[in-house]
Amino acid sequence: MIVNAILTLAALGLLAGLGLGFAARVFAVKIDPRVEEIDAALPQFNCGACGYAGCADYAKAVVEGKDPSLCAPGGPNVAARVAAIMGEEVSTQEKKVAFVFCGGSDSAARKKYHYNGVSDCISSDLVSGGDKSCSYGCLGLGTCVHVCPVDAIIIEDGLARVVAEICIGCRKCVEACPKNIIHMVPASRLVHVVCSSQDKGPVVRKACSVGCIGCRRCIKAVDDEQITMDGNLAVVDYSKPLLSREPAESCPTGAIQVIETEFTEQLPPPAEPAEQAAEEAQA
Amino acid sequence: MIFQEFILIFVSAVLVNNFVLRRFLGICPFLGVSRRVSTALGMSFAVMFVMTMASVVTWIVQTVALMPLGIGYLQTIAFILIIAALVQLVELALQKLSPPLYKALGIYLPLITTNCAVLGVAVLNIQKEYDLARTTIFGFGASVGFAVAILLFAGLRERIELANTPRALKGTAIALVTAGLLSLAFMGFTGLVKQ
Amino acid sequence: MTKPVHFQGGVHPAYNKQYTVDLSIEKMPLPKRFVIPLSQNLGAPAKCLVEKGQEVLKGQPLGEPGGFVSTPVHAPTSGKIKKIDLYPHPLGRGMEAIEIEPDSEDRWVEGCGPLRDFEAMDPDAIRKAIWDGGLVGMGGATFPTHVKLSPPAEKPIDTFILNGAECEPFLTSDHHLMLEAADKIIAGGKLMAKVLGAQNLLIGIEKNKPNAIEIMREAAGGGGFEVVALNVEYPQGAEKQLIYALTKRKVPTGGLPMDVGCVVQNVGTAAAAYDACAHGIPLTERVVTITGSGINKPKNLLLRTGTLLSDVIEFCGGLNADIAKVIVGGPMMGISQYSLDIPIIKGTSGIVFLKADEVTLFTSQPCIRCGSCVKGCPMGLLPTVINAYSVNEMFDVAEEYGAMDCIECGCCAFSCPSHIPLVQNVRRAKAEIQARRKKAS
Amino acid sequence: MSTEAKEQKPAAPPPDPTLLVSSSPHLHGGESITKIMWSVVLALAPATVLGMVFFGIDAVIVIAVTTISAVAFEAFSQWLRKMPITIADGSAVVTGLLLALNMPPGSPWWLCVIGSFIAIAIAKHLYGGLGYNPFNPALVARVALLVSFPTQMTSWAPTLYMPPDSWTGATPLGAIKEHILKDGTTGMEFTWDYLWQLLAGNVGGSLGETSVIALLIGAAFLLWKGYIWWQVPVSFIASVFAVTGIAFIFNPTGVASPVFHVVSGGLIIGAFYMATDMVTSPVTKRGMIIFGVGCGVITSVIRLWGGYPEGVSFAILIMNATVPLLDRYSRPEVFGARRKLYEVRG
Repeated sequence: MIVNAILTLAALGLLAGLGLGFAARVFAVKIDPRVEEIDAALPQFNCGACGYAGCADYAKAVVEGKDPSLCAPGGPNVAARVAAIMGEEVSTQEKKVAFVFCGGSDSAARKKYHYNGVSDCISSDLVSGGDKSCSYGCLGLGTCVHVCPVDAIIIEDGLARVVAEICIGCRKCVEACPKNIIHMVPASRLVHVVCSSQDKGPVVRKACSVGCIGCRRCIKAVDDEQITMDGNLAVVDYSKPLLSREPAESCPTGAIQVIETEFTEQLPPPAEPAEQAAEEAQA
Repeated sequence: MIFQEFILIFVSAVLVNNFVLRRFLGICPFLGVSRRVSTALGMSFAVMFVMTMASVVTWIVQTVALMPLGIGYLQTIAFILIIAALVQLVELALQKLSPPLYKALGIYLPLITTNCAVLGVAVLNIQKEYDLARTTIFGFGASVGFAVAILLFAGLRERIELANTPRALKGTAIALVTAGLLSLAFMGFTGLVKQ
Repeated sequence: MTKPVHFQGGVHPAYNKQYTVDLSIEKMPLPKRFVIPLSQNLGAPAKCLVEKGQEVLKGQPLGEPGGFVSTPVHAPTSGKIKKIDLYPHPLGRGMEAIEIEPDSEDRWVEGCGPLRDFEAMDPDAIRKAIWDGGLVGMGGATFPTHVKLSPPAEKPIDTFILNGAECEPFLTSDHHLMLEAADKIIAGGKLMAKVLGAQNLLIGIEKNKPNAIEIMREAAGGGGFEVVALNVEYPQGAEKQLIYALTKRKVPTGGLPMDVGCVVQNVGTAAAAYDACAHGIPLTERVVTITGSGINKPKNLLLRTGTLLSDVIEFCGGLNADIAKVIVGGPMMGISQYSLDIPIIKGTSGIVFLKADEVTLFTSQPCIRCGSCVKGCPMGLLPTVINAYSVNEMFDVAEEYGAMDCIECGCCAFSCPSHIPLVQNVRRAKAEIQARRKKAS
Repeated sequence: MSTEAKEQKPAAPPPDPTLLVSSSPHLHGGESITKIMWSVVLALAPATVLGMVFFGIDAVIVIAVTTISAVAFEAFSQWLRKMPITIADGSAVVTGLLLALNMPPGSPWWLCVIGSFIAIAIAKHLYGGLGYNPFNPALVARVALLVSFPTQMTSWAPTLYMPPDSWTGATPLGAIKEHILKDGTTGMEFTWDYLWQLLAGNVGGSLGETSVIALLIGAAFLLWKGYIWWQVPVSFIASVFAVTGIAFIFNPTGVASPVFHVVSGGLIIGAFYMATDMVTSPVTKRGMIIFGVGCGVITSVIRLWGGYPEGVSFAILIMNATVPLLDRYSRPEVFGARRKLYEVRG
């Protein structure tokens, strides 16, 4: 009885095994085990920042010889681990975060018309370039908020703001923004020109109270060309260190701002407003 | 009249006693791979193959080996073994022939092994004392029933995905509600085939 | 005798032509300044030929074509260039334009005016005269005319259609042009047909303009053009629908009318072609319907390109206090404006002023899948489905459902009981798909 | 930020924009959800009134309780989800009214409230409210009640105008089913009088499914307004007629005549008011015809061979589930489509 049972099952198992063994030959597919290892090392946000359709896809690409340090959310740690699996060395880069180069909140910039339609920046931009009077300004309808995989962007007073501490640097918002005013900046940078307008000074003034009017005062306030002019717009050169509140204090419209982050203590404390006003009055 | 009985067995397996919607077997792949109609279609074919083949092979093993040898108590083990082997076969074939489908089905492909619908068909065949022809038709009908259910469901889910569902219910939660309503609708076929 | 056929879909908006249908074309006195945008055609903008302070004569080129799919722009009057800068443009974005201060003498540049022997011109000469005249499609699309008149050799053209359908509500500019310049239109049409070598000449006019049909029939005489009375249905004047209604040929998706041996030109373009060939007069003037309840004195005006809308409004008795929307073009496909400082350009067929109580807001209530948009779509698309996938940013699926075939006629949003801005969402999908294609190639 | 500069030039208050800008088209045909929904209510009015006339105060209570509770649940659900409350658009009224017309006259009030809850809260608002529900809410409620409370949902009452001795306690379809179970024949003889009773609605059954004439008057109104299209009702009724007709030819004693099948039960209200529900029916014309045929075939199958005497509700629910697939595979041909229908051009 028992023998029968054992024999039957053994025979069945043998048959199945033989069949499968044969099938495995017919349908053989080669897979590199490293793909799964790398996939396991990646953070699984599937954000696409690396340019591939998700972590698994990127893992495959790395095995095929692509750069192992493309994972933005993972940062240097993940890059190092991935490189280790591939047996490579990798250089570490500073983390970059997205930043909105516009200060034109609803209270600072006016609207040029009543917009009626889809509540989405890209769609709104298709209708006469959006309702902000400044044609370079943030439309504040939150397309970036929508694409952000980690909810790092908030809309305040009609203006998008990236919370640097949460941002994983996936660049999705940079690509989504129809106004192209979101760019990547090194996470430790604090002083930014919050304007992207290439319009001339008077046009900017009319449109927005915190726009860069191209007065060049900030350039005079720094010593090493850390701020340069790009047409009518002052731009911070992020390749040079800038550890001073001077440019922000010198800006007449407030288009240069110091953004308080975890790195704030790198800067000297802000001057007392009263003192500042007195100084300016003297000058 | 035998032809009529075949039709009844088939209709019963597809509609009246639909394996998913009335017997609630095979819910795992039903929920797992019904996000897209295309993957649901692939799953349907995989399940159709496994179910029909499993019905036939298990029936043969049961009649040829287990019954004569008096080891019917090994039914479950033997059947699982056969189903597992068949699933492995499908998996190997898919990986070679249709990598995208293989990827889309993911973990649910090997899980057909534990798809209780497959084992359910095999066991029901024996319980109902069907002969080989009836077994084949019943197995095939059950798998068609599965395919109908999962395809309808996948279509519904594609639509629900675009809906303004409350956040708490998004995904599987609302899918389960939908499955319940679909099952409710299928209750209309009750009594269609008297068994 | 050509019998027009029905195209699928379509809607019947209230035509509202009563404001201007009985008013003949008026001229407007010379305004104090002109702003001539360099971009007045689909395709590349013109390249500026003049500089600040320069004196120009009427008809003198201010910009040369920036490529083959581009047209020159000309001075609408004689005067001095005051400034070259960014100015508001009907398309909604600031564009480079030339401001002219007229010297009120209206002196013509040499070579414009005297009648030439246009009947002896050969096709190349006609094509050149049309290009030099800066002609674009005057129905609103502003596609350069000479490009349409240069089909590749492997696509022979047998049918030339003049579009006098004017299916857009409110507008009567083409209607009145046909009433008052029928001979010019026929002559211009024959010139263009000659370039194409087309034998089958048709003019499509909607049945609601019986006087225009009659006058055009008279002008066409025995030979040449056949005037066909079209069903009154929007979008009867859309190129693909017009071709289908007249010839039963379907322009393939993603294709052009020349793929089915047809070329369509607006009647206004035909009149301009006559001027350009017979008199060497470039396109600097066109008939514009100023209409709607939001303007005090609606008119059909002969306006020079570059005339500012604010001047036109003044001439037409000013705006109603209740004004809510200013639309350049027809109300179904036109562009609503936020600035009244925009200039009239070559493609401006009308300006519609709507009062607040005539405007229906898009409120984007949920789609109830009523199917009105499907019924209304003249292209046989499922606007609601494309809309849903566009809103959910699944653009590849939207493309599968034919988003790129949308002609943006607005029938779907017009008939939507949920007031969903369907066209805007489809446009979004189209923009996104185009961007992806560009990226892929 | 320079405070001094700020004082110098205070942010000017933004001047009010005057013009409205939106995407084209700038005209609208004037249809609205509110108009459509209240038109449906209006179209149902004759049947509702006739139901009240035939079944008296019981009917009034059922209709009032169901409709009011449906509206209340709609408001409550929208309030819970912090959505704008849109009970004025009439969609909840339509659902409530349709459910009421699908209830037996004399249903207890609590049954009506449960039904409204299932229809509005579960079948509609779990999916996100109007426009998103894949199944017809009123039918989900009716079927759920039928399955859960079979006794209450099948205790029919006679109309006030029936001769007292003729009441058998069953709907015409139910009576036939019972008779067939007993001896295999329908036990029905055709008389013009009986047909007239069926058309007028002087028979047992749900409140609204009884009077064919009243329902058709409303349906004609909706067809004329363009709120329902002929495709679904015509294909639905025609396929019921065809299937039952064929069965009748083969077995004239055991199957009721196709005419009887068309005018009895919930077919008319189902075909014109429930299957045509915009949200849960296909958007394409071809899809609508397939949808209607499917409904008709399933209805006939259940009526002829199934356990339930009536299959309209089940049939429509099952076909509701096929709508996404129907929409997908019955797309109209794109104008000028090349041989490959949706060619992806690179």
